[in-house]
Amino acid sequence: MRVEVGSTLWFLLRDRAAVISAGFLLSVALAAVFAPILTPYAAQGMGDPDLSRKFAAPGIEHPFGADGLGRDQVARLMFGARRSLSMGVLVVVAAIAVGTPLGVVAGYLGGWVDELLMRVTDVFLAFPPLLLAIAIAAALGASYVNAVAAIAATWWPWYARLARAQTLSVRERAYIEAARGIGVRHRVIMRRHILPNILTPIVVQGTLDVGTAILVAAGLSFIGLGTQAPYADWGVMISDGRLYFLSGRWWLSTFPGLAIFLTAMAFNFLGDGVRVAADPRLRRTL
Amino acid sequence: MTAITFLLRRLSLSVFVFIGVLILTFFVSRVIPGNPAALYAGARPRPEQVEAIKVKLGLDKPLHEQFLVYVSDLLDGDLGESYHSRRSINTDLSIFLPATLELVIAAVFIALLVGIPIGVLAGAYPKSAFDYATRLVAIAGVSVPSFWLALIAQFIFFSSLGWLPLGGRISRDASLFYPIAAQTGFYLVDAAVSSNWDAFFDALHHLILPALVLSAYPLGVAIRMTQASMIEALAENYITSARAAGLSQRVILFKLALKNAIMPALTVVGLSFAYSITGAFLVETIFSWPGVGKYVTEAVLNVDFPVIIAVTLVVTVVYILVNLAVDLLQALLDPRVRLG
Amino acid sequence: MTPILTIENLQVEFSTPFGAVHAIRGIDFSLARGDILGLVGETGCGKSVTGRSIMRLLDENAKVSAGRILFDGMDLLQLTDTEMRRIRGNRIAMIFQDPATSLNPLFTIGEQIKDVLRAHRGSGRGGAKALAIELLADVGLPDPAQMMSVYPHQLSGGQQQRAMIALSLAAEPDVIIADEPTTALDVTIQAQILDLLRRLQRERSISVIFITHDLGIVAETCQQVVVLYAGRVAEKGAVETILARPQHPYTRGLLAALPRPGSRGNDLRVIRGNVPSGFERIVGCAFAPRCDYVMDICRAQNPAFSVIDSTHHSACHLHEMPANG
Amino acid sequence: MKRLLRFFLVLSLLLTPLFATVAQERNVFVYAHPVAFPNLDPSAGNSNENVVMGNVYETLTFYNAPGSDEILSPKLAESWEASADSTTWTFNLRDGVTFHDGAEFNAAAVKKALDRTIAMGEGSAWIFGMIESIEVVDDLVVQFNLQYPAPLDLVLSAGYAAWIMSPNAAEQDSAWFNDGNAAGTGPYMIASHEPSQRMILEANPDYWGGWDEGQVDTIVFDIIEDSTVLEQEIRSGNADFTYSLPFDNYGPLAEADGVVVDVTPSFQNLLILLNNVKEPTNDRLVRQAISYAFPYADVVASLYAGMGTQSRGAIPANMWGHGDELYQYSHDLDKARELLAEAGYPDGGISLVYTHVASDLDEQQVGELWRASLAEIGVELEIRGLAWEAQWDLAINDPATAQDAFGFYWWPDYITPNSWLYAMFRSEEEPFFNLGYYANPDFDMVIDEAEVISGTDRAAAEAMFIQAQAMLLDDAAAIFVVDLPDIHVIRDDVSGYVNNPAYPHVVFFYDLTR
Repeated sequence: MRVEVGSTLWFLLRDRAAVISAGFLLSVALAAVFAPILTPYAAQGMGDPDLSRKFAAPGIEHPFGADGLGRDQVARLMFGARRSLSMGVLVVVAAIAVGTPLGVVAGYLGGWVDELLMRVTDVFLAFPPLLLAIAIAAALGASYVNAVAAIAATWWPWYARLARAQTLSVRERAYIEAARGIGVRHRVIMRRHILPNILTPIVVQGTLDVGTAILVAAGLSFIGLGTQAPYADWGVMISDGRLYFLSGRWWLSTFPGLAIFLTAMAFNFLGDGVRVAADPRLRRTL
Repeated sequence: MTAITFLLRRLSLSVFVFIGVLILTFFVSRVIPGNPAALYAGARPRPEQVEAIKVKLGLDKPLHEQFLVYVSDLLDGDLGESYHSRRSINTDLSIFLPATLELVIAAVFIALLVGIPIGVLAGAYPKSAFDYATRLVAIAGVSVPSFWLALIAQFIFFSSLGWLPLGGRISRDASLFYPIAAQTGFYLVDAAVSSNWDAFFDALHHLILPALVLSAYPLGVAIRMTQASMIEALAENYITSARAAGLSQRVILFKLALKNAIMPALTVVGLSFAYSITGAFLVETIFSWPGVGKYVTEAVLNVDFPVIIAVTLVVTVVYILVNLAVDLLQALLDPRVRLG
Repeated sequence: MTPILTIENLQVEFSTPFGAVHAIRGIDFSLARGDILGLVGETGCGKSVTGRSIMRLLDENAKVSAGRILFDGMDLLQLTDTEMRRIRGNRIAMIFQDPATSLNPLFTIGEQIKDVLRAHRGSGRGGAKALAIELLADVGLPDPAQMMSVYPHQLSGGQQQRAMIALSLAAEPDVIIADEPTTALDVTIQAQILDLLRRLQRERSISVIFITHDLGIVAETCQQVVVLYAGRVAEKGAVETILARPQHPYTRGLLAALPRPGSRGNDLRVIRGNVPSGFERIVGCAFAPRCDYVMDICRAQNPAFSVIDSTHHSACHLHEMPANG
Repeated sequence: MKRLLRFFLVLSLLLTPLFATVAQERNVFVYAHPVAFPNLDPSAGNSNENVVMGNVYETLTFYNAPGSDEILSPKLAESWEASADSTTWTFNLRDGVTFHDGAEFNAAAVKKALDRTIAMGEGSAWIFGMIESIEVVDDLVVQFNLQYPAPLDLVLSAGYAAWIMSPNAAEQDSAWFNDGNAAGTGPYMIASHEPSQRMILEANPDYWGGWDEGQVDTIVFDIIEDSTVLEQEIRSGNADFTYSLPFDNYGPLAEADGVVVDVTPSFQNLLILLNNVKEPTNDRLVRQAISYAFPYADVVASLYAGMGTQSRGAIPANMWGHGDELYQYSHDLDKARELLAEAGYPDGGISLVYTHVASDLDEQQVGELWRASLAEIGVELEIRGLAWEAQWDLAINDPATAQDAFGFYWWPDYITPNSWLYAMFRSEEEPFFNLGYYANPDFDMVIDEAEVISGTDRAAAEAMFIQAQAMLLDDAAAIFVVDLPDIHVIRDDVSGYVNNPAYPHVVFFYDLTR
């Protein structure tokens, strides 16, 4: 399934929800990148307290209020976006980077290599997803990087499966048979001929997965296995605010939760759009 | 393929998966930094106590020996004891697992009860306003962080409206004055079979909010899957022939098409069941729901690895069984798959 | 005697992302009571669309842009959905090409027949069952009582089509539209099914529209025939006249392509050239580009019907030529 | 079946009001308890199950709440005396006391109970390390022979390990107790136990102290780990007592109707052990500098909502061994810079690691405030949340790879200054809780001597313990952050409640009326 980028883009642009979502994600990403310029409270975004503003309610100065150490929540959200967004993306990228080569090898070589790799993915897929991530994150120690590694460790088998299935479908094509016939080495065939041909569905799946990855990462952070103080991601912010949520300080958890919710939704709409636009059979449902 | 060979093949694969999960969990949990003997010894142990416990628990032995001991205990059906509470994990799980399953089953049940009809209608009327609204709901369902939704739900239904309790599985009054005689550990079932209706409604009252929150994800999945398979089913020739025979829209959608559409949707139930168990891990903590999720979350914070391993194994078994059940159900629903 | 079904100037369009497709560009014909009318033409000529237009079972992106379909004094196109539902299966039933996919794989034959009976007869349980068994016997299925609890995949192709026919007969309709009912079947089975259809049509005095691409079947089965080309009627009339004296060059082409008796004929594309696509705006006669007798007028003006005799009409400019009178 | 069902439905509806009246006759007190009871074995438990122990079992002596004339008062022992060298202690036991299982309380029972605890050697049993033997002198007289002088009366008042259980129960293993069985002499008995969820205690009608009108007779412990739920329970009146809410929520809560927020000093404090071995905190000047860079006032005022007090030395105020005159570090960045420069770091340029218990937001925020302050003198602080055992493991494995600063709560097993000083600061071959690797022979000598005389000359011992703390402050061995308050929330229609920090978060329900 090799798809022209141009026509995919054309169909994608017809999906209004996907376009709005892309716009939203772009602005969140820009806010994250340019946070130091965009907010007057950059230092607070990085963790510096201002106890005089402790638990300031939402108002003109702090539209989303301030947290228990008096830090502006808008700034915290912008700096938190750096971590939350990048965690979601990195998880998917790492999972693809690990899963795809394994899947290609399994699908291309077949035999016992295939059998072994597929049984290993069976094992990983039998875990309830968050549980394994929790165990791994606990084993590695709580940190941003380890959280990414832990989630990616639970995610790669999906891509291995997908890559394997795609490899099986292109393996028998004439040009690959031909390449094999003239003695091109397996590694070269896999890298030069198979990989480029199976990338589209993997990228589509990846777009669909980022939203879920952000949710899982937020879950890990929520139970304290993600980003560490003084930095915060959105999951940490919900967790910190929860203690005060029903005691009148509703703004602490509400806004970071909304941020996760809207971002995950945007990724899902975008992923959905990409999936439909890249698949000629689905396009008519547009 | 007959039922027996089908089952045998699936079971042997499951056994392999189980062994893999066991090995993986065991070794991952043993590299967790921390000092399990110190944990077992309780608050602020003395060095000699820690040493004694290390020997008692066999933690001084090489890892592969520890593993063999664990496996032989496991074959006896013994999941070991918690290093934190020192309680038998079998006993703990006999309380916590039914609590989680009750919650997850309720959530998946709600998701299917609501999601399937919505998915059917959205699939029947593509590009209608209802279809678009449904897409929004479905995507919202799979995008909302469950732990955040739980907070918002508490804020609305407990703090603001006061309709539903904040957390717990049963009220204090119920457990004091009309306690449920534990049989299955599923409070609704236990209360119903003993005709303890006060306790039944009390338990139900406590179940609603966490179950609703937890149902968001499987609801989104159920809607999307049902919708997709409805669209596929409605394009089939037999639907055209049913229309040509003048059958009503209701019969066509909810009897003929649904039965065909439900099977792909059912496979996803297995998956969303697993996701819901995962979701329960976070939601249970917020609703003080005494289930496996809360149990394992605490175990992780305490590095209580016998509990971590046991929960992982048990939940994996539940997961495997659910998937097996879904496969069997599919086979039963589809006359084309012959069972024996 | 008034025809039971009359189609007047029916036009159907499909909307696609690439523009409108004209599937039917205005056709007229009528079905007499008790007749079997063959609707023939190549793939894409609009014969199936005509059948579905009558049942109002067109896809969502299709719309009837003009015309009337008169049935028993009503214009079917004007009925509400509920009224139309009471017509379908009950007054006009349909048999499809592929019985394997047209029967619901997850329900027993009995259940599917009972669904139809319930929809139109509201019969009590016992009554419905007895009626259904009777129907299954009537369509020649062996051991009809046991057939009730059988799933479609357990039947052979011919049995499936018999079940399908039983289903369509369940509510005792006045008209049956049979859309290539034998195409997917073996030749021997094909003959059996045709016999069955003819017998049932006679016994129950049902009017049938028989959609097919096979003039051989038309010859054996039908009394009337309508030849469609590119969404228009090329020629229509009594079967014996048209087969004996085809007037339209297209019909002649079709007949020439007809295989000898005994061999299986489903490849009609021996006429050179291609059927015009639905996207094209057709000026003049649609068949002109492929016609051996094409004249200048054919490319400019759509021919009107010439009355060959009271039962025989043909749309061709040739008939207007005195020399060819 | 259906009729049967309906019959039960009607029956249960009819009975509901009946149950309600029963409920009114009982005097129920609900303790919304923030943690589960880890180990209900009275010999082994040394954690939050103490609230159950303290009401089901009793000790020989009782440590009075601060403000009493005497430190100790009699409980199961009516009187006691020590030999002149305080190595032999004789306790005269209360007469006419029976255990819940009907067994008689006597000297043999005391010996059997404490022998069990010592033999098991779990939990806090090490506090009996000085006991050589226990002798039954008489039916109601028991004598303890010690290996070395020790304040055994204090030891036997401990809130852990010092409970006396019935001789029958003493033959059971821990599992038996953890299944919810118990047999003590206390005013309450365990009526039901759903682990990690709920425990119900009922009055022991035969309690030796007797019963009066208005005393609470039914105790419900609801285990609620979530502070939000705890807060709502006490607010709504669903619960009568709780603690462990976020400090910032007590202020608004105190204004709610029907609720009293009871704030008293505790015997628990928070300190940050500094690594005395590893660069750069092995330099006393650096340790002093970062001690001056700690925002004490902000931490106390903001994180503890003004309810705690900055520590003065290691021993909390209100406890014996606390020195009112000891030096107190203050937040003084100029001085900190000066000291850093003197140590050879004029522009800072130091990176340190601070570890805390991952789930403890207070400890985390202590780190965050400290980090911001340290940043101003050029010191970078990494804050790392870990499980407690992981944090501890990191510290004891190798001082060279250990954290530089270790957030640590401490409370005494029995009430002696040496609980802090010996455990956290005495030099050891293999440190166990001396997680900052502090090693000072002078300090060791002083506290060892003080310990020996603390059984006989408590005043002299106290002076020496204070002197030892002065050494710690001079060496800046640790940052003594805050003496924590005990904050308990109780419904205002309950009277008789007094917090006793010697038994943390234990409510002696027998004293309550309503």
